[in-house]
Amino acid sequence: MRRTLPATLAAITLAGSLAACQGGGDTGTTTTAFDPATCQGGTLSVLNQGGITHLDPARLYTSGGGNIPSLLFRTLTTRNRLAGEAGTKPAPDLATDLGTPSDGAKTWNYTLRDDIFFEDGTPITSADVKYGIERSFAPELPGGAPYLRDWLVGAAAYPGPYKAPEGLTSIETPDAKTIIFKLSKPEGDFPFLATATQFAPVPKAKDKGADYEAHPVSSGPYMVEKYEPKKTLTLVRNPHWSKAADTLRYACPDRIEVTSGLDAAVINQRLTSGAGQDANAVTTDAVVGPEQLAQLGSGSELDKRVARGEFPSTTYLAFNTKKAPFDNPKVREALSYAINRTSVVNALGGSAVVGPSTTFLPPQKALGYQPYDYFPAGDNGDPAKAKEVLAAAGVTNLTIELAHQNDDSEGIGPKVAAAIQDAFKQAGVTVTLNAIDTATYRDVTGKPATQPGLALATWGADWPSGGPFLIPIFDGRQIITAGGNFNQSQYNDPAVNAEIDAIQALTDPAEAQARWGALDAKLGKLALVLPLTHEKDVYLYGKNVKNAVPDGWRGTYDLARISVK
Amino acid sequence: MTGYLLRRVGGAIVVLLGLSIIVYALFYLAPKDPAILTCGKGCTPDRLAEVRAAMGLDASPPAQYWEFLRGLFLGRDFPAGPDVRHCPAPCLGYSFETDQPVTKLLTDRLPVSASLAIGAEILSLAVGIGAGLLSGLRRFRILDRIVNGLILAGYAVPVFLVGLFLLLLFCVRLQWLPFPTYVPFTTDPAAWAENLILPWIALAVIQSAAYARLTRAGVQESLAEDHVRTARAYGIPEGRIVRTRALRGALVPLVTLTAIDLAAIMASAVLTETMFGLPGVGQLLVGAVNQIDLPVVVGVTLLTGFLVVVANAVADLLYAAVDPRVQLR
Amino acid sequence: MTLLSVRDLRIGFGNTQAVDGLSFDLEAGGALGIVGESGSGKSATALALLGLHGEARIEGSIDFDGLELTSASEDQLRAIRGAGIAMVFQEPLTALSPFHRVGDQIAEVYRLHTGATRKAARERAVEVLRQVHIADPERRARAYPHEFSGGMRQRALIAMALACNPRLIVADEPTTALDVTVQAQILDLLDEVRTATGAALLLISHDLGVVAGSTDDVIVMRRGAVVEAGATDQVLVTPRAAYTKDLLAAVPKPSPARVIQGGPLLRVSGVSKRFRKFTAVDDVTLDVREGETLGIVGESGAGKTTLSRMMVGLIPPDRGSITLAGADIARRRGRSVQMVFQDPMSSLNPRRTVGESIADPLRLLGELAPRVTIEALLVRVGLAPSHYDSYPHQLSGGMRQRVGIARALAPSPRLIVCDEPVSSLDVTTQAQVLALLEDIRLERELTMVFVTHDLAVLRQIADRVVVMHDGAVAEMGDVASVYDQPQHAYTKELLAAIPVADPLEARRRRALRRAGLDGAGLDAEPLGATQIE
Amino acid sequence: MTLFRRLLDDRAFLTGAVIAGVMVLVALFAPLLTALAGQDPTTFHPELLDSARGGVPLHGITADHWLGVEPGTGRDLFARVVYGARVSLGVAVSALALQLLIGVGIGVAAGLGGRYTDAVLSRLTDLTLAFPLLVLAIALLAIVPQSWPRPALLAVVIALLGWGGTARIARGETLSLKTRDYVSAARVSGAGTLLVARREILPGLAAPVLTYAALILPSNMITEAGLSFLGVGVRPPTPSWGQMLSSATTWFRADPMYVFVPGALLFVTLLAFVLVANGVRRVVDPRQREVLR
Repeated sequence: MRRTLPATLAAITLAGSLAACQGGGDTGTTTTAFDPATCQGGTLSVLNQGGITHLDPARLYTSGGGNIPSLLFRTLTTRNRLAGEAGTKPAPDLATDLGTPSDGAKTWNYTLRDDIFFEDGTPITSADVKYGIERSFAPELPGGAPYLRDWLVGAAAYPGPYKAPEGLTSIETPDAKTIIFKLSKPEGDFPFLATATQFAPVPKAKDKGADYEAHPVSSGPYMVEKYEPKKTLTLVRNPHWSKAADTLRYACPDRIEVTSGLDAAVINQRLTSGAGQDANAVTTDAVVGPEQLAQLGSGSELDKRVARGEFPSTTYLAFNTKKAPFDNPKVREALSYAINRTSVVNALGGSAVVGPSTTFLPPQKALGYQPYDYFPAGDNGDPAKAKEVLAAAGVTNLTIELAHQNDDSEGIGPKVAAAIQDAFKQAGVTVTLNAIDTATYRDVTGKPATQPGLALATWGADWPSGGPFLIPIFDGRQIITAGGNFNQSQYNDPAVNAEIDAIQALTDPAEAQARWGALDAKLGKLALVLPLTHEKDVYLYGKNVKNAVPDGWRGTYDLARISVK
Repeated sequence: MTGYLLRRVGGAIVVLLGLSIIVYALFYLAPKDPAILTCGKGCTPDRLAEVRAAMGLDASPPAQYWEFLRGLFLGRDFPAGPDVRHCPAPCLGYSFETDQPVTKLLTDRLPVSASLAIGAEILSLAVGIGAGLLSGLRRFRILDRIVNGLILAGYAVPVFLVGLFLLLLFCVRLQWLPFPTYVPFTTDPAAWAENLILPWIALAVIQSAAYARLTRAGVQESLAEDHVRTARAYGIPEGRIVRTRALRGALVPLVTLTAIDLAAIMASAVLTETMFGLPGVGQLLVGAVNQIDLPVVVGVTLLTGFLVVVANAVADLLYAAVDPRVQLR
Repeated sequence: MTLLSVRDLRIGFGNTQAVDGLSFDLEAGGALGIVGESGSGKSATALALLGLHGEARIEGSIDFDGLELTSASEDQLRAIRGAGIAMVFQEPLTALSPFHRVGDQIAEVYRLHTGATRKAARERAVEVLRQVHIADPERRARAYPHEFSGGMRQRALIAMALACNPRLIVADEPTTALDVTVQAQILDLLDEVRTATGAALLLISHDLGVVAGSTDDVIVMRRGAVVEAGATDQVLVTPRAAYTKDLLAAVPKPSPARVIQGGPLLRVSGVSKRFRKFTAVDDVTLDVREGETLGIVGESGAGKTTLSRMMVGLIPPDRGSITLAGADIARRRGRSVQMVFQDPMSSLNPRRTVGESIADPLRLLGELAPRVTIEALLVRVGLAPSHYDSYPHQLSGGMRQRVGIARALAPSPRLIVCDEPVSSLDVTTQAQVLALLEDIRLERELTMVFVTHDLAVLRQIADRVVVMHDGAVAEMGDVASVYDQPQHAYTKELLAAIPVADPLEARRRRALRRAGLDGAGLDAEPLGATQIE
Repeated sequence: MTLFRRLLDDRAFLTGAVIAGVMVLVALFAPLLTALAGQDPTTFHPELLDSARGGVPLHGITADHWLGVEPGTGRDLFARVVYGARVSLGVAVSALALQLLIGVGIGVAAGLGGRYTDAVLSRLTDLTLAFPLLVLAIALLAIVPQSWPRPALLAVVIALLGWGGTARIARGETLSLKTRDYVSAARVSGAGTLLVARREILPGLAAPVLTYAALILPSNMITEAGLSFLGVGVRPPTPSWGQMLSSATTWFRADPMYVFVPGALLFVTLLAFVLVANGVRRVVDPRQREVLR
């Protein structure tokens, strides 16, 4: 059966900070003349809000290997750890290159490097990579991204190596250095997917199933010394990792200590004052709060300790176009005029950390962003125009219900809902709020049978490309009635579906970007969704921290390159 | 005494079983599926069914409860990859969220809650008994008034308000103390105390009010009793009367209350733990409830119940110890 | 030699004058009784002697062995307390600290005043316990007060009083809370101790019978003032003051015997009742005859209250049957049987008017506007019709008991069970209420069951007597035969213990008791402790 | 009425009563008051916020906004605390009413019932008393559907878990009243259990239960505020003091006013009710033991 292509957003509750798929930095501080050769030493502290709930590569849902996991796990490819545009591209990691496609991008062939070892000195083989991928299919190890089940031939029904030890036939390992993937359709984005932790090697002899994550076998520069879920993770150097074999990870600190479960305000306070070990501290998930924002931009000392990045994500209102009154395009347009994006921005933390969006694609070139604003609402909405549109359409006394999560942890909770309620009230539209438990929110909104007419939603890129951003939301063949549906507008236009297929067959990224952008602009005219904001990230780091450069993929600085010497 | 203990234990088992049944029932009545969370984003119905089966959620609720009970007394095996993993009795299962044994989660959290509870109790008792005694003896009118006011204020402030105020004052304005993070006593006793002092004070502000009230009432009541009059009539000095008789009388309700409060803080200082970011049992529960982490919720509830039951028994024993008139049967 | 000399003592609390000009002398080794009803100021006097009057204002002079106590320093007073003047209080249940062992409490006092070693003090405690006839004093010294019976506790208090060889023992209502047989024992003990140690005794009581046999001189007080004072023999035999005469007259006297012809109205056959492990009533069989007054007498724990409540159907018996005119009592509640209760405080709902309380049974019987009937009833029991709208707290104890009688009469019952109806009233009020009951009984030809611990009261009012002991009937018969020729040993003991106001008779009875009993039957019954379940 | 006069002589009680009365009036006339201020509790004012600094208010107290505006939304603080009083008091009072109903019902039933009825009901009461209310409330509130009306739900949950104290007092009082002779007298006269409960027991319960009730009212307010503070109680945009304090914790460095306003109001109101309760207790039942916690 066909599967959806879900993407993720920052710090979803399950994978916590490990799913640090923040990215797409375009600015960032310019630290000149950083020499990776002399950066060694010291202990880096990571102060985080979200706890690490899983450390098993099969169970992590991360983009580009995640921030902390990529210190432990090398994958076939990984994100190119650079600022800006360059950082949105994949780079070879365990493999010698980004992979060789054949059969119209339905077969991908990788060759492993020669100088790669597990933390116990055992050489890493293609069988280890294959086994790692197979594990992620086991129902005992849920949580990983679902792409592989969808893309690999015959994988949808594969129950994992514990029940089916014979393994997946669509992954071939003719020798210890070669691994070949057979896909069911062309996937030009395969090198992006190969950055996921499911592509990390797992030695079968060391696999303890659900208990493996207590001490996952490292292939990266660090290995686990101590791990307590949701509390602490201490990493020390892996003696069998060599810098020569891994040019992307600088691995400067000798030791990395992650503390999680802290309050965001406390983290920022500690980073600001930087007492003791806090001078060597960073955070990967606590965006600055108003107190620090007040000090920024005034030439204070804190200005020098700020990293700014942008992770491609959009918060939007999803219309169910199969339900009245949202089947009426004029109603959707009127609401698009009425929206007060400043209120929404403020509800989410102010203009420093989110920006208003009139497009569905966030403003990253890698995704193919093209600006448009078909229903200009200005900063504070245009209720008069909205009323006018409604009146012209003969709609009066409009009362609608808005579904939202019951807490603000994912930014689509009561705060934003209240802001939207107020904005629509100015246009004479009465909004009643329908809070749905955060834990079941996606289940309710993901089944067309239970999907509300209007729901707050958010979408982030699993990798920086237009495809994973637009396909799940607008491809009519992705409407899944059994659950897990993300095409909430339930929009199905054969022409659009055909265009998606055409872009996916393209091999030139630049050409693909332009076509994705054009498609977004075309869909925007239909007001199928009401884009609200996109994410901007402002992170502080400690006084001693050097080379805190946000990469273009996830919008946060890369721990593998930070130095506290 | 033996009969008393036997009945106590029997009663405790009934209470705990009842509690676990209620929690199970509530969670299966609630329209929520923990497998959805575990399965993660973009989970298909097929995959969801597999995950649900792997979590043992496909069986009927009574069957699941039966398995849970068996695990509690006999231990239990869980399928988990290449081998089964054995969870020895008393097995509370594995957390849906982090896959850790619930017993380990509880034993990890308990020291935090115990540190909070014990420190807060000691502080509350010292302040409460002192204030209550001073005002109960009515040596200084003005003091009586002040204590009275404090008692009322202690009644009227919610713990999070005290906590907020303390944080604002000591961590933000004065910067005398760090923002509390839990440091185990065994790691660094000084840091342990330094980080816990604010939560202790916050709890003590409220708790000591109750103790002061109780001490004052107990002292005043004891002093009005006939046997105190007898002691006075036989020339026993007032100080000695207060020490050996009045305080003794006030102690009786106080010790029972202390035992119960200790358990209550350990089990349910949710607000204090949230306010000060302490990873205690209360926080564990709040997180587990939000994540529909049934094994953890059941585990915490049982632990809470266990603590309360034990505290009540201890209170009775203490009661019998401080008051010779009381016999346990 | 005068040991204690009180001159013109005045004690005031706020606006009330508790004691108003009291003077007396007490010789060393002498015994003085102070008698008065509640509120006469006798307890305030006792406390003032030790400087324990608290907030009260005190004027006049108290001279104890050459020391002026009203102006003595706290240290001087503390030295006197226990060592010079020792107090024995009314409530043995609460007068000892529940947290400390009896021996330790006595030893503490002894050490405090003599500076003796711990060991010597412990030995002294055992010695005085032995002196007050506590069996096995070494073991008992290690017991807690709650492990003692009421009588033993009072003995322990007397032992404590003896510990430091005081010159004066003040006993403030020392027997009020005790059963009549125990009361006799304690009074005998006080008398014995006085002779043995040479300490003077100041005995305070509301009961003329208590002071009659134990004192040389007596003072009768009323509302803080002395009514009459003099030698006990003279005051109690030939009183001069009208109030003393009233007091003496109020002491119940035997009444002439009546002949009862009625058949059995209420039949109690083979009735038992247990409360947990305690058997309250054990296989009791008796009849109440139509028109008679049946007295039930016994000490606390004898089961008389349980029996009386079963008689009106409030408590179902475990075994046996109770029938009224042939029908089970449980089905006859309301119309045929009524009850008058002991405590006038608790027998009326404090939140309802007197009239409303009386109206209830009438309403239940279908009378919709009972006000007129009730007002007539109120007048009959000696109250005013306007009392219909009074609340119980606005009435005195005697008036409340009259309301209780009116309520019992309201549904025109055939049988009234009175459970200790006068025992919480002052002597004078007691006499009035008894007279009222007797009048009404005659007037309405009622059958009556009268439950009491007071043999004297019963002799005045009852036709037949049932003596209960440990839940069973010890003896049953006509008043005259039971009182004059008691058959059962327990009945004899009870009769010998009745306090009498005649000093000569009191002394004669004491001599009898000394000869016959001498310390027998003093051992403690085990008492229940608070139980936690 | 001497009781009344004694209450009027109690200065602390009077102060408390006046403040509590004012708060009740404020809650009752919230729409009127906010209309007077020309504001309402839900209108956003993004123009009054500094969006670049996270949304802190640009101004403090102004002529339009008597207590300033809420950071992040710009909603009028005065209007929100006034409406918050409605929720806080409303939830506390309705929970109290339910608690009294359940508690007195169960307590009297246990007191008058047979040995087994009493045993079962008393154990049940002990259970609800022994178990930490907050923990159970969190669990309960988390599993009920989010669409149910929260304030009503809060009142029900607080009441369902908090009737134990009332029941215990009612039972103890009933047991003691039951042995009073006037109850026996009524029964001798043929009154049934229901009649005895209504005529003889319930009037006697009024004083101790109401004295206790006066203290559970502030305690209910604290519970409501605590639950809302934890995020399982009242949700925005419905204002409640606890929920406002909850959002204020992230602002308490950047905008202390936002903490101060609901915090001070909550404290003063609670104190007022405690003073009232204390006064009532002292007057109605001076010898009642201080079992109230």
